[in-house]
Formats: sequence, C-alpha cells, structure tokens
Amino acid sequence: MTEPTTADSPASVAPATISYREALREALREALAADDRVFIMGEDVADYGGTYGVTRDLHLEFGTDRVRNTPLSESAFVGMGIGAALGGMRPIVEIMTVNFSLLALDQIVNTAATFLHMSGGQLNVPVVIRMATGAGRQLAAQHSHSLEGWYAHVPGLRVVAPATVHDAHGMIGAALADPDPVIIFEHATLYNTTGELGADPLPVDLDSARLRTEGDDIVVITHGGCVPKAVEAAGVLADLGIGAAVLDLRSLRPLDTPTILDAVQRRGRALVVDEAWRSGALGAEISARIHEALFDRLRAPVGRIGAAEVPIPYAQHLEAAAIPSVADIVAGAEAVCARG
Amino acid sequence: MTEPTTADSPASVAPATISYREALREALREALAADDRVFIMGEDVADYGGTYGVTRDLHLEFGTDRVRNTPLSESAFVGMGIGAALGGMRPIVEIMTVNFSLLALDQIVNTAATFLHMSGGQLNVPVVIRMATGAGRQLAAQHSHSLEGWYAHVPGLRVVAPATVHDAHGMIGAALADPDPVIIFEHATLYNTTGELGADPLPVDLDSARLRTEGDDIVVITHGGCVPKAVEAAGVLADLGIGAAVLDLRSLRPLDTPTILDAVQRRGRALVVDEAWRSGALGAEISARIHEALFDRLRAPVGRIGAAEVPIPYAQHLEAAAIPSVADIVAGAEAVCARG
Amino acid sequence: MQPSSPLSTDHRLRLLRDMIRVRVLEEECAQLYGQEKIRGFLHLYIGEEAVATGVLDCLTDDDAVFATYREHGHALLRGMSADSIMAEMFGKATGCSGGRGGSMHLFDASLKFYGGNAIVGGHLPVAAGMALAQKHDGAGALTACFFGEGAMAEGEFHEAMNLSALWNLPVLFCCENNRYAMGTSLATSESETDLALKASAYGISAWAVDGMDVEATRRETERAVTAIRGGAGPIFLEFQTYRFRAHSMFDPDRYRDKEEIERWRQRDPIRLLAERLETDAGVSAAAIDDIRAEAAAEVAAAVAHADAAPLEPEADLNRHVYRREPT
Amino acid sequence: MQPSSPLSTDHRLRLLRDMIRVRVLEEECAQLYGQEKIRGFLHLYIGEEAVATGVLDCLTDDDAVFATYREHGHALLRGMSADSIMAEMFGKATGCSGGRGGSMHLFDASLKFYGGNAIVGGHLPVAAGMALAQKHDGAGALTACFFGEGAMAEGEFHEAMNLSALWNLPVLFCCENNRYAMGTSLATSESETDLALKASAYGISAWAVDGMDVEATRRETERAVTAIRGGAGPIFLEFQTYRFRAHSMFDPDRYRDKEEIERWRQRDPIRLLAERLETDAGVSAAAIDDIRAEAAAEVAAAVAHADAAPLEPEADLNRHVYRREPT
Ligand SMILES: Cc1ncc(C[n+]2csc(CCOP(=O)(O)OP(=O)(O)O)c2C)c(N)n1
Ligand SMILES: Cc1ncc(C[n+]2csc(CCOP(=O)(O)OP(=O)(O)O)c2C)c(N)n1
Ligand SMILES: [Mg+2]
Ligand SMILES: [Mg+2]
Repeated sequence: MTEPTTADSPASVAPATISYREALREALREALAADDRVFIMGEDVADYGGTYGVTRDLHLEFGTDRVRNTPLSESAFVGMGIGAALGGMRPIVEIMTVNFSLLALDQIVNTAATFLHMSGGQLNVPVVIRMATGAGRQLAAQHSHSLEGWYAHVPGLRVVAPATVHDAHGMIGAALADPDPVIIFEHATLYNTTGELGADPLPVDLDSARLRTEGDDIVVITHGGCVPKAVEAAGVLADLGIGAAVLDLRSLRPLDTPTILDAVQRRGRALVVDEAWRSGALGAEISARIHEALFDRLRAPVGRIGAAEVPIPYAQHLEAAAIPSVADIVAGAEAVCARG
Repeated sequence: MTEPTTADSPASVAPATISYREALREALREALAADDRVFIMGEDVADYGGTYGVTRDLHLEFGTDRVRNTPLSESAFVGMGIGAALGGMRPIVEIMTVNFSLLALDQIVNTAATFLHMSGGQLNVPVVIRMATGAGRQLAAQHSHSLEGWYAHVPGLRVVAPATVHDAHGMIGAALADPDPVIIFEHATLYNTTGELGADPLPVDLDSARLRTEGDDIVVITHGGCVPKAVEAAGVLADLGIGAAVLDLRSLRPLDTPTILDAVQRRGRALVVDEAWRSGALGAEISARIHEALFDRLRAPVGRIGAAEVPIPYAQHLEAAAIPSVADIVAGAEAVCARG
Repeated sequence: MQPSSPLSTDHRLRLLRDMIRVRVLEEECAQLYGQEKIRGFLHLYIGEEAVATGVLDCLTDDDAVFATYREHGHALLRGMSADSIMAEMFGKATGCSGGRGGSMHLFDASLKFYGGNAIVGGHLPVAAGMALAQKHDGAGALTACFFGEGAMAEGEFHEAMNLSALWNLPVLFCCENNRYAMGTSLATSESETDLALKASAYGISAWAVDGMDVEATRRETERAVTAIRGGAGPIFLEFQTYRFRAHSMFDPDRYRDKEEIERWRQRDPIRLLAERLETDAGVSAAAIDDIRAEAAAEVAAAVAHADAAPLEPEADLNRHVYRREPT
Repeated sequence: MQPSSPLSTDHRLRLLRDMIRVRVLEEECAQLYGQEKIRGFLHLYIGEEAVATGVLDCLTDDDAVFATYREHGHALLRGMSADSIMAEMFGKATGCSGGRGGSMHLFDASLKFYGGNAIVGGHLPVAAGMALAQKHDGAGALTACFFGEGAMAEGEFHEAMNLSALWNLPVLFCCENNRYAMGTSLATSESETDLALKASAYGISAWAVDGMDVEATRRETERAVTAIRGGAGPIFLEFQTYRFRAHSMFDPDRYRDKEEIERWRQRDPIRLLAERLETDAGVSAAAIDDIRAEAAAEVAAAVAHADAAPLEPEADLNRHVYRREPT
C-alpha cells in the first residue's frame, strides 16, 4: 500500500536516499494508514520517538491509541500483542533491545510459538515483534547481545533480519501480511545506514536469502549488522584476488537452505559470519547443514566467525575486538581459500 | 563431604542401587549438612517435595529456612539466588521445568553471566540452578522443551547435564564448589532410572565428557536424556555388526572439545544426538566443530539427529515421533557408516 | 414456598446441571487416568465448580475466555462437547486439537475459548491484549480470565493488572483462590493475603466472593460484568474456593490436613445448591438424580467416542506449526 | 541563630559537599561526552543528588548498595574514587572494571557497591537476595536498593517486593521518583500514581519523602534504617525528585515543557541546602565556593588520571568470564 506520491513526501523523490531508520518509519506509516487494525506498542514509541528514533512523530499523525506508549513491562506488552493479534488486530510490538526481550521470552516461546500447534491449527498469532540487536555502540553487556539465533531455534516463529533499507521497509509490510508471529531484528548499527528505496519499492518476501555481491571463489554467509562488513570485506578480498560473494540470509527461520547450498556448491568454499558468541550461534547450524549436504563438494571445511565468548565490554577497543570485524572476515575467507 | 556411613543410611550399603532422584537428594543432603551457607530455594521444594520429588523431606531435616519454598516468582527467586550468592551464601535454586526458566532468563543471562566480567573480575556468582528438561512424559508444549543449548551459548555460565546416578550425585557437590554460576539440567525421564553409587562415590568434575560404551566404528555424541537411548542403540548396533561408542558430553559449556575430537578421530565417523529442535541445537555446534577440526579425517559427514521442529505434542505417539528414539539413533548411525 | 433466590427455578436448575456435568466429567477423568487412558498432568476442578459455572453463565458468545490447565469445566460450560474434550485428553484426532494439547490445552476458536494455558500467570497479559482488541472493536465484548491465587505472585500478574487498569480494558480477572498453589499455601506465597485488597492497589474495583455458592458467583459476576460493559475498566473478583482433590494426579497431597478438606467438603457447591433447591423450590431428589444420570450418559458417550476415535496420523506431526507453511 | 536542623552544621556541610561533588563530577561528564571521551549511554543524576546523598549518609560499611545505570553519584558517595569512576567511563584499565562496564556498570566489591545495573528492575531481586544473606548472617546489615519509578511497572519489582515482605528481609527500597521513565510520565505508566500506597499493598511500611531536601531524605532514611535494623522487614521510600537533564545524552527531551523543568530547578537540592546554611547557620558563600573548588579539583584530577591511564590490553579481552578459568 504505497501512499500517493506527492512532492513533499520523502519517499516520493526517486531515487531518494533514506536511512534504514526512515525506511522502517515509512513502512510503519504506510501500514498504519492502510489498515485500521495495525497499531504500534512499546516503550517510548510516542513522544520520545522510540529509543532508536524509528517511530518518531508517528503518534502525531495516528494518535497515541495507535502508537501506544507502554510502561516498562516487556512481558505484558508482548503478551498483549499476542492477545490483540488473537483478537483480530495487527500489533507491531517494539522491544528496545534484544537483552530486554528475555523478559518477554516466555510469551514469545511458550505462547506465541505454541498456540497454533497446541490448538490443532485453530489459533494463529499474527503479531509482529521488532527489536534492536547487536553491539557496536559501546552499550556494554546488558544492551549489546545478539540473540537472534535463539529465536531462530523456535518452531512456530518466523525470524527475519533486514540488512538493507529496502528490506527494512519491505519486511514490515510482509510481516504484517503474514499469519504467524514474525520477529524482526534490526541491528543497532544499521539505523543510520542509507540506501535508495524508490517511489515504488518492490515487495519483499520473508523467506529467501539474497546475494549482495558476486564472486566465484567463496561465499560469505551472514545477516544483519555483519552484512555491510562482509560487503566491505569482499571489496578488500577482490583486491587480494579473491572473489567473495556475500549471501545475506535475510530470513533466519526458516533458513533458505536451497539458496545457501546452491551458493556454496558453486564455489566449493564458504565462510559463515555471525555476531553472536561463536559457540552455539546460528552460524553453527549453517555450517553443519552445509557440511551435511555438500561434504564431498567442499574444497575446504566451512569457516566460521563469531563473537568472542565474553559479555560484550564497554571500552571501544575491547568491544571492537569482541565482535567480527572486516579484517576478521578477510582473514577468515583467506584461510578457507588457503585450505583448498 | 560424605557423611559417615551408618547401617541405616541408604547410600551406605554398597553397591546399593539407587535412583537418579535419590542420588540428587542424597547429594543435596550432604551439601546441606556440610556447609551452613548452602540452602535450597524453589517452588514447592518443602512439603510438596519438589515437582519431581527430588527434595522430598529435606525440609524436615534442615528446616524451611534452608529448604525454602518460594511463591510462583521465577525471576525473583533466581535473582535472589544470585544476590544471596553475592552475599556469601551457596544457594541451590530449583526451577520446576526448563520452560518456566524463560521467566528467569533475564536474571541468568543479563546478571549472573555478566557480573564477573562487567565488574572487571570483582564479583563472581556462585549460584547453582537445577531444572528439569525434556519431553517423554506427555506434558505437551509448555512443559517439555529442551533448551539447554541456549544456556550453553552463554559465556559466564557453566552448564552440565548429568545422565547417570553417579553424575547426578557428584555434580551437585562439584557445582557448589565452583565459584561461577552452574546450571544443572536433569532430564525428566531420568529421575526414575537407577544405578550404583557406592559408599564412597568418586568425585566428579564439571568439565569433561566421558565414554559410556566402547565401539570402533562410530561415536554417538549426546547428553542427558538421550544417553540411555544411545546406549540402548549401541547394543542394537552391535548386533548389526557396528561398533558404536557413546560419548556422554556431561558438560555442555564448556564443551570438552579435545575428548570429542579424539573420539571422532579414532573412528572417523560421528553421530550427534540432541533432543532439542534440530535447527540451532547444541548438536549443530558439535557437528560444526568436528567438521572444522577433522574435515580430512572424516570418512563421512557427521550425522545429526534432533527433535522434529514442532512444539512437543501431548499424544503419546506424536510425542514419541517428535523426539529422537532408539530406532532413530540406530538408523542415523547406520546411515553414517553406509556413507564411508 | 418463598422465592428466596432472584433466579428462576429453571435457571437455578441449569446452574446445578452445569456443575454436575463438570463434576461427573472429572470424576470419570480421574478413573481414566488410573486406566492410563489420560496421561500427562491432569488437574481436577472438583470442589471449585461454582466459580466457572457462575462466571460463564454471565457471558455472551462474543466475550472471550482464558483459563488455566485446570480448565475442563470451563471448556465444557463454554460449549465444547464432552466428546471433543475427552478425545483431546485421550490424545485422539477428534479432540479439539487433534491430541496435540491434551488436558492442559483445550481450545475452541469458534467459542472464543483461548485455552488451557499452563504457564502460571502467562495468559493474563494475553487476555489483556484480547480485551484491548475488544475495546478497539467497540462492540461491548469483554474477556474473562481465570487464574489461581498462586499466579498473583508472578510478575506477569502485576504487569497485566497495571496495563489493564491504565488502559481501562474490559477484562474480568477471576481469581480462583483455592488456597494452595500445588503445595504452597496462600500465607506462604503472598505477603498480603487479602487478595481483593491487593488487586485494588492497581486502582481498580475488586472484591471477594463466596466461591462455593454458585448463586453468589453468578450474582457478583453479573454485577462486575455490567460495570465492565458500562466502561468501568477491569474488575478483579476473588472467588474463595477449594479443591477437594490433589493438585494433579502426581500430587501425594501431603501439605494439608484431612480435616481442612472435610470442612470445605461440607460446603460442596453442588450439595449446597441441591439442598436449597429441594428446600426452597421444592425440587425433588429424583429430579436431581435425573440430572446426574443425564450427565453420566453424556460422559459415557464421550468416553465411548474417545475410545473409538482414531489417532492423528504420525505423518501429520509437522502440521500446524505455521499457518503459512514454509516454502 | 537558632539551630533549625537537628544536624550539626558540620554534618550539613558534609551533605552539601557530597551533593556538590556529585554535581561537579556529572557536569564534567556531560562535557566529556561532548568530547567523545565518554561514550555509550550516559545518564546524569543532576537534580536528584539529595536522594543518594541522604540515603548513603545513613548506611554503614557493612550494608550493601545496589543502584541503576544512573549511579555515578551513588558510586562516588559510597566511597569509590573519582579516578576509578572516571577511568571506567573512559574505558581505561584503571577503571573499577578495567573499562568493561562503563558508565552504567560501576562496581566496587570492597565497598559492597553492587552496580550499576542496566536492566530496569532486574537488580531488585538480586538486592533482595543479598538481604536474605544478610539476614542469615545475623550481623544486622541491610541492603539499600535504588531504582526509578519506571521500574515499578516491571514484574520483577512485584516479585521482589512480595518476597522481601514475605520473608521480612532487611531491604530499603529507594524509589527515585523523578516523574519520567525516559519519555514516559508517571501517569502514563502506573495506574496508581501514589507509589507509597502501591508499595504498601505488599503489607510493608512505605512513605513519600521530599527528594529535593537532603535533610529530609537523610531524616526519613534514618527512620527507615532504624526500623529495618530493628527487624521491621523491608521498607519502601518514595523520594520525589526530578532530573534536570535529559534521560541520557541521546534524549532530545521532547516530552516535557521547559516551565516544568524550571519549576523544579527552583528547588535545586544544592541551592536549597546552601541557602539554608547561609541563613540559619551563617555559612558564608565563600565557604561554599571553597567546597565547589575542592570538588572541581577532585574531578579535574580524575579527568587527568583517566586521560593518562592505559587501555586494558586487548589480549585480556577474555579474562573475567569465569573465576575458575575453563581448562
Ligand atoms: C510459570 C510456572 N511456574 C510453575 C509452574 C508449575 N505449576 C503448575 S500449577 C502450579 C500452582 C498454581 O497454583 P494456582 O495459581 O493457585 O492455581 P491452582 O493450581 O491452585 O488452580 C505450579 C507451581 C507452572 N506451570 N508455570
Ligand atoms: C528491562 C528494560 N527495559 C527497558 C530499558 C530501557 N530503559 C533504560 S532506562 C529506562 C527508563 C527507566 O525509568 P526509571 O525507572 O524511572 O528510572 P530513571 O531513568 O528515571 O532514573 C528505560 C525504559 C531497560 N534498560 N531495561
Ligand atoms: Mg490455587
Ligand atoms: Mg524515572
């Protein structure tokens, strides 16, 4: 539902460059305008504009019933999103940061993800839950973790991680159109990134991975906040004579296994990059799937980069050392290529 | 701290056969008797005896201050365990079932696991948290999940899964002696299993994996409730002419990677069995590690068995179909051996 | 005879029948558990029937209902067939959820019966969210949410109460205070044991009701429901009741004494109403026996149905995880 | 001059100095944030100093203290050196946590200062657990736990209050009611805005205190602490205060009007006490200027220290994840 283009609408000036934050906001605005059942709910989404500024001023346009500030009550307002969805509405719940989502995990895992199955297909839960994830802003161990792999472990949930302006915009609408609970992870360092959206952005799906760069030697498989780093690393690798394709997973559950395997098979080499702690991250699943399916086609074992196994520290140099860097990705890809 | 053996103490008649439940209870009793700082806290641990009967009657011996019933407040009583540990006590917190631990996950992940690091090494948190996990008792989707892989993802936590009477007993004491938070997962189907403990059980460590059966062709790597199934499967496989060793991980974080890799390297074949949903389970991490380290030594890609990707259903036949069975393990091992 | 109740004799008989249907159903469940036809956790409502009976009698089809794992009675009285309930407990394909839910997870979307929730306190926010949708809808529907007094110690209770009050949502919080949460007595679980007082700290109306007297539960619910429909926002009712049986079939029930149970049995809600009907409405014992026989027949038919019903095919295990199946 | 305060002039001067030290430290932090020497989230306490100052003045070394991410003042007054605090905010090796914690996570085990907690409400249960240990210990120590009024909507508040009351634990719950949780005003976050009333629903003593008057915060805390040490169990104090600055350095502060801020600035706790000291104790303006200068020198030295301090070596990134390092 694109609004009629007018000269003063920022999205109308094609190809306009807008930020990831604005792309989300624009999609939220379109959704609120198009469907009376849609509403936004979360801490400080109204006057304050959301902790990362995503929902700024939407309450002026749609009122505070539809852009609804909640008290500090993560479990209750996520649960209420589930209930409102069961009641026919299309709630978009914002959780400020993935660490706080632990307070609401009971609702998401024990209720949102189970209701359809436990009710024998009677009760689907069309709730959309957005949250910021990841490190890189020196917010330390209680605000910087990457737990999207946990969510991606849970049957009944759909989990996506838009890495581009286009996906940030399109996934909001796609998530709202989906009959099942959708969790959207927005990496905190992406909000200020920019891109072109165009006047009539193509619709996006929630299920497929997409190549962000081409390259014949290795595929770097990643998502979210690591996508720009991987793309940058691909540039460096090109200069070193290594053609690195970057595959943006986009959907973390379900994983687009056919596309992943196809990309690896063509190159015989893969590197998985994930900002979560290495042990038990989603990257492990991807590595395992590739080895299982393509054992005989691989020229080298799949490489894997994750965060250091420490609570994310505050100090800039320690934080930077804890999470995957462009240099880490370059070195990781080189190592895989050196193997075979 | 073993109590003096007397004729009427059940643990004194060596080699007495006791249940996993009793072994836990005996270890708790020993710990309460040995150290005044130790106390047990959780829902219905006193009169009711604990939902799985582990703590039964300990309150009669040690009083309700030391075997302390809590209200339904998972987050608070886990948080209080952390606080009491910081204050010099040695709390053993019981959470009835892993699904309910989601209500306390904030405390465990955001506080217990981070405090030592965030405080630059000042504040360790010697809390022990026990909980039941897993399916097999027809308790359906809100009481049957296997989330120990989530906990094993978190730096700062130690995670163990005793699968034998001996480990059930010994890990309580070892966990209490540890200066860091230790999470103990007790698979709900193990409580009634029995074994010999002996009058003077050897101390156990929290860090090492252990072979439960020998076999030259393949190693089946698993933990907790799947260990007895794997051992049974090894028997079936032996009849089929396949020598299957069963490696019980025991420690889920840290993983005993040297032992795992050594066991795989000797045989060139491995099967990972995990009761959690296949995608993103701890089994994926183990598979990835093996492929990374032993790519050239493997005769076949590592096999992997997990639960079906559904909320665990109530009906007996559906529940059984959802989780790994002895037949699944046998078939999985045969498939790996058939590959190479 | 003086009409000592504002309800017609027919209405009172209906309430009696409701309670008896629940009682008979559950007594059979206990038997079936012994025979291992019902498995897992089974939580009986025996003794507490006046609560669900009185409350549900005041609701319309448009209202929504959330209950706990102790919900067979609520499901039945909301309109689910005994066949569907029993088959679900047997884990059969004709159960409301094809056997995926079992005793703790009965659902019926067409009746707006939202479970069957087994995370204590977890359904309170969900119920509040349903009420938010109802308020948005503006058609005057409300949500009745049942929970035990044990749930009040959970953070989710607190958050749901505050948000419901803050946003003036049409929720009826029905606290089934049966004095115990498993083996934990109220006094060892709440620092303030006057639960209505506690609830009123959220700035809402809250009062206690004799939960063994179905005419009282009905009357007070009616009062509350009228106020909620009039825009009063959430109301909390504490129904003082008691479970005659153990918490679940696993519970050795070692935490309370037999006399206490006996004392409460004296106020068995079915006997209470039956005696009144005999005394002040001249209903004969035979008429009541007929009700019991009818209920027994209904339950016997349900057992026969459940026994004969097929199992969900194992091949369908993976169904109903997503409404939009992954590609 | 009449002694209008029960405190000695020296004592009052000490309280004034405490508040000024905090104020000066934080004003410098704001500058340093602009210079990008302090990064991440920085939450200033400016305007609220009377609360921590009055409360901490009543504690002994054996007591334990828990605070939020708005805790620089609490850390300083509990006895942490400005050097250690500043170096931590600079992310340096000589910071209390070697730069791993930053502004939101100041800790000092030797001072029983347990953070620096940035999950709103998350430290309340932990503080209650500390109090449980203190009670077990029997030496009469207590735990003071600071939190904002916004935290009261969290389930963890509810659970911690109930358990503390139920078990009669020696905790002083210090609610720093500055009227806003980020941009959310009290009236839009709590259905019952009388917070002491709300807390008293847990069956404990609770009252409101003028949080801008350090003599009041000290006096009322003394009263509460005496009661707690006497075995009264937990007490809840609502300190009515205000933050003069935005929530954090990221906050555009668009949710409240300038007049409201101005009105509260009239009751600046430092000015309030300074004026009183001038009026009723004859303390000269020059004496107060000296205090300010001293504080400025302390902070300047801390900045110099932090600037010069080394970074924690990157090789030490993996330290302090386990006390017993994995083998
Ligand atoms: C979050 C959570 N914790 C613990 C349990 C285990 N449990 C099931 S019922 C119950 C007691 C609940 O008591 P109450 O709320 O009073 O309801 P009642 O069973 O008395 O009807 C407990 C502790 C659970 N299901 N969920
Ligand atoms: C559980 C959780 N949810 C949300 C946040 C984000 N957040 C940080 S401070 C804050 C406001 C807290 O307000 P209050 O408790 O009144 O304390 P104040 O900041 O006013 O001192 C919020 C929403 C958080 N840190 N933790
Ligand atoms: Mg109860
Ligand atoms: Mg505040």
